[in-house]
Amino acid sequence: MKKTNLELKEINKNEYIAQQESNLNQALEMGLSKDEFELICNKIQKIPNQTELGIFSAMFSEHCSYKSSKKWLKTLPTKAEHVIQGPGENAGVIDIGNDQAAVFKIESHNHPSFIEPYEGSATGVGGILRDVFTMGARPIALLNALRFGSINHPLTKHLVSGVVKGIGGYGNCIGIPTVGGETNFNKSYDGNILVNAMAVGLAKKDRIFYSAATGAGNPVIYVGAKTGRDGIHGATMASAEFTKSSSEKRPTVQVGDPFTGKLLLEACLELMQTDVVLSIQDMGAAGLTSSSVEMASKGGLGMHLNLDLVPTREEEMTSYEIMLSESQERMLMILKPGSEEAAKLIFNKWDLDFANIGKVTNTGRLILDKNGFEACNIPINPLVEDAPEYNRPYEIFQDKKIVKSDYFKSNQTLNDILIKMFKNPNIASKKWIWEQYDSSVMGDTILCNGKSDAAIVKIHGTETKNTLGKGIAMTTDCTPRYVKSDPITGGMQAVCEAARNIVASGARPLAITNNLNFGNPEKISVMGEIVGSIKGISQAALTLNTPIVSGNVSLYNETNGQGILPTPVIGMVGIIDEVENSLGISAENNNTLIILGQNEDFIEGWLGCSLYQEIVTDDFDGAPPPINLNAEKKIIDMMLTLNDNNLLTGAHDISDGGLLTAICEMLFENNLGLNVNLPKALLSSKTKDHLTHSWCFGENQGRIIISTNKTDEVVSLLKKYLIDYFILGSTNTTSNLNLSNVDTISISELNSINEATIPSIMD
Amino acid sequence: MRAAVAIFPGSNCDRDMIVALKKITGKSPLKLWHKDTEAPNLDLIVIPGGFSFGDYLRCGALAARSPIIKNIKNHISRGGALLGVCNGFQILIEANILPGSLVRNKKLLFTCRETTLEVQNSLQSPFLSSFNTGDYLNIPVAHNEGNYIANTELLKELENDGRIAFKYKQNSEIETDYNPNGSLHDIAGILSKNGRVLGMMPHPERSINSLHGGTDGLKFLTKSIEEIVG
Amino acid sequence: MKVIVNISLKEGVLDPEGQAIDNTLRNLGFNNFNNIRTGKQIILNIDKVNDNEVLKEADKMCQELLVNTVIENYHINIIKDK
Amino acid sequence: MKVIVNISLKEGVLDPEGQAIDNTLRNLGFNNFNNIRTGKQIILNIDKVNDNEVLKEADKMCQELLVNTVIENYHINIIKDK
Ligand SMILES: Nc1ncnc2c1ncn2[C@@H]1O[C@H](COP(=O)(O)OP(=O)(O)O)[C@@H](O)[C@H]1O
Ligand SMILES: [Mg+2]
Repeated sequence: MKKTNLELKEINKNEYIAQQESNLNQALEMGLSKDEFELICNKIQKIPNQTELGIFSAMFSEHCSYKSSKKWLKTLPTKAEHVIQGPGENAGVIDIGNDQAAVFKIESHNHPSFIEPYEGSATGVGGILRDVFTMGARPIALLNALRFGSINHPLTKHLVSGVVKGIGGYGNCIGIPTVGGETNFNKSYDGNILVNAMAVGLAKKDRIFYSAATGAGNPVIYVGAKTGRDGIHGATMASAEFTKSSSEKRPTVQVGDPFTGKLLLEACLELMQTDVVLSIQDMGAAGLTSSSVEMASKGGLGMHLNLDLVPTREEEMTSYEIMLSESQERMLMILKPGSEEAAKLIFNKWDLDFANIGKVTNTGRLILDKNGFEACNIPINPLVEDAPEYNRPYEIFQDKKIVKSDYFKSNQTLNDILIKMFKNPNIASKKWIWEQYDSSVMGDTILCNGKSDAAIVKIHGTETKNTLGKGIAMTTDCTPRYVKSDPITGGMQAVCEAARNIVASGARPLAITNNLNFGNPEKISVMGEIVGSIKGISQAALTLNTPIVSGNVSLYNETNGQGILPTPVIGMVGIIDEVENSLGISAENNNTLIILGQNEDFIEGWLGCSLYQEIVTDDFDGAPPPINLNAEKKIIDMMLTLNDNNLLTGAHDISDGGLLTAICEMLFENNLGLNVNLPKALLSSKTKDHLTHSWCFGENQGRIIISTNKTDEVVSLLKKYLIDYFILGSTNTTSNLNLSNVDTISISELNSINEATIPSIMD
Repeated sequence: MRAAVAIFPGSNCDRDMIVALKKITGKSPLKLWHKDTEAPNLDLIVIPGGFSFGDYLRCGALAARSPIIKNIKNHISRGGALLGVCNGFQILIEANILPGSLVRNKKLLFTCRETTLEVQNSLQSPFLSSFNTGDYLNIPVAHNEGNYIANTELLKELENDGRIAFKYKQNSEIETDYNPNGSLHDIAGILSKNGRVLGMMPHPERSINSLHGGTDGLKFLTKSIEEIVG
Repeated sequence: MKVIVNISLKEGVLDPEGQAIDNTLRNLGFNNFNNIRTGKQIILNIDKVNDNEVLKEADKMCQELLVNTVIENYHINIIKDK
Repeated sequence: MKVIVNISLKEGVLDPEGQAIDNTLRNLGFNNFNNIRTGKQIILNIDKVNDNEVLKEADKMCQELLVNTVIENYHINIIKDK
């Protein structure tokens, strides 16, 4: 084989310097720094050629190397008895009993979705699904956490419409129900929307597939769609800030093909029924580069591939293009030698390409041949182990200012505020969005979109005589306002709210996947947001015994120096033993509503950093409501006890918009009314009193409203476990929310507003 | 009961339909692959929902050119019963087994939700003979192209011959979007001339569970199968 | 030879996509237009010796697959290779 | 004046629809073809005095709505009224 690049020892110093300079420029264009370039030259003992540089730049990109966050990700709690696989694989795996495992992960596709909302979000869904089925799991549910700019921003409508169509376009077609998620609007996302997609799958506990390559000499197999010039250097793009000129640099975006995705899913799962797959890895960000490098490096081995054998869609693709293409719907596998023919038959049945493109080696090197030349020959270790890890300076800014309720000189009635709440797209019903998602395909969806705080999907095949079976509960959550004002509290809050959502649906929280979306980590304050929220997430996850098993980091979400609100999205998964016990948010007639985590003495609610503040003053500031982790744990355990005793008919946690907003949401579905039993101190208050407003709209944490028709039994348990509680009253059919003499509110009117807000913007 | 479910690349409600049929008959239906040209004598073939061939070109168009279609046509000429659900309905139309066209939903949005269907039973059809005209069923839809269109003559013919099986039902006078896709005459499903082929957009197999989607789909499928077996 | 098949909805068949584009264009401030219709194009190369054969082959493709003749019209253009 | 906007995917952008049609055509026994790509057409009338203005208006429509210029190319044809 002819060498195409210069080995250090073969050339003299001048030549070396000249060559190095020209390649350094190339390296800088690819997003590497000068230091990184020099490190590479040293480690591989030669000047890298274009293909090799491309491979390094992809592997060293923020997206693949986690260079800014790695130091801190390591501090996340990742272990528990029920964890089978923590971070480091394509997805996390937890034990859910009956020899079954739940496999799940969340991933961002923020930048591509801004450039091309339909394809960007569609390929985001496709990518996260591959992460899950690559591990041998059949995906059973999808969720998505979306953040858009101000609803008045000229691009927002177009982005919402495209992203929602794209998510549905992929999920609906591949036939996996989209059962939950969240959508928020804030001007900080005007130039950087967030599209985080989460997938949950189901596998047999002893049939999990991993990515570490095994056995020198074993065949390396490429399957799926052909490689084209799609999204070359997407991983680097995902790690760069948007500027005015980036519209020109836009590489071709990837186009997803959910149909091929479906074929790939079925073909892979069919092959995995046999015992021939030794390791498997999807081609996600940085395509063939990161898949081959990660497989080899995890196995402590090397790989020798012939790029002429890679199925391509376009003519004359260079080795650089083949290695960096981000064409979708592709996988790399190591098979048992001798099994290739049988495996090929399966892929042919599904009309997919199947190519034996090389071998695993024990050289520890990545060697690539193209057109009879050696296009790349580099050691694998430096690509992974020497990838930079920065200890970036940071400062955790915590706003300590306490905004008291008398700060709000309100001249509005409770009804005025509620109307504003439900006219706000952050609170209003997202039905316009979720109706575009197929939520019932696969026939196992029990609760989804809007019906409950967490979605519940039945575990197929666990039906017995007594029950329809077990269910998996899942939710995504984050309140960026809180994280901005206090990253530590905000991080804790995201975990606690997710856990509350899970228990409010009747399930037990088990584990977390997280998507850390932030601005530019080179800014001390942004780095502080990252570190702070990781600290908060860690503390809460430890207390609740919900370890982090997978995740994703998306940095540089900035446009022209304007960063997004820090948005560490928590995806949480839980389990419910009998789906009959799952809980929705809607109350029935003659139910008693009781708040857990609040008592008669609670009068002044926390309005600092609340949605109320944002609605009344158009901004927010001050400390977010504090989190008491032990209290949260107590409420969560209490919920499980109450539900185990079959005492509940529904539940809803109190979050954005506070108590009154939550009550309305519980009454909407059945168009009910409630005479609210106000605490004595408020009985003679007025509808415009700031104290009343704080009680109604404060966002104090650790609270869940339950509905029950067994009030006495509930109360005696609450007393026994020393839980603060407050009985709100009993639902009736008047469709009026009465707060003694303070105010009367029409639930049906509010619900019409609630339903109309988003369609009136989008249609 | 000898039943089979026909599967195309991109079908995605095949498992759901198999679960439903098994729940009713106690045994798993046969699976037919789109390339199969041979099939045993069957009482019922179901073409399930999904995105056969990715919905590319026109929904159902590519599937309607699969080898199995000949087989399915033989089945109906022998008097076998045939049910096409959602994409299955689209395939039956593209294969010229049922008349008319299914085009993009009026709002141009995929729509997944509950609908109420009003049964129209005037033709002797095994799918409907256990129901009376005016009975209604709550069954969900989930589709992008369920907007049934036909020219005036065809519509008249369908109405006159009692070949409209289901119409989306308006639950209250104020309800304006009870028809999820804008289909003419609120048509949700139609029958062949002899009543033994039914194409419908709503998914009965997603309504077999009291906890989610209700059990009207189960009722419909159970009665249909009882009638088909005779 | 390069063949372009233009497929459009028959006159009288509702074109909801065209309608939606119409509305959006008007919302964007375009007003001097009317009669918007949408169509599809399928472009392919056919290896045949003469135009007539190419046309025949393309027409067969349209009849057998590409066009739903119940609601669609089509028109085939042949572009000569240079 | 009648304006026809032809919209096609940029060179190199995956065209899964074209691919699926390709397969089915082959299964139906068509073999003498290759390079299948799909595109869209939008046809409308624009009321303007001269070609140039019509072209300008149509181009603006393409840029603002009709075309996804990230992945699509377009071409505008003007057909004179008779
Ligand atoms: N915020 C995080 N918390 C925990 N684990 C993380 C986080 N971000 C990434 N990881 C883990 O790092 C690994 C690489 O993730 P990623 O680069 O997103 O994979 P992919 O190649 O599928 O894009 C995965 O195992 C993932 O779970
Ligand atoms: Mg992966």
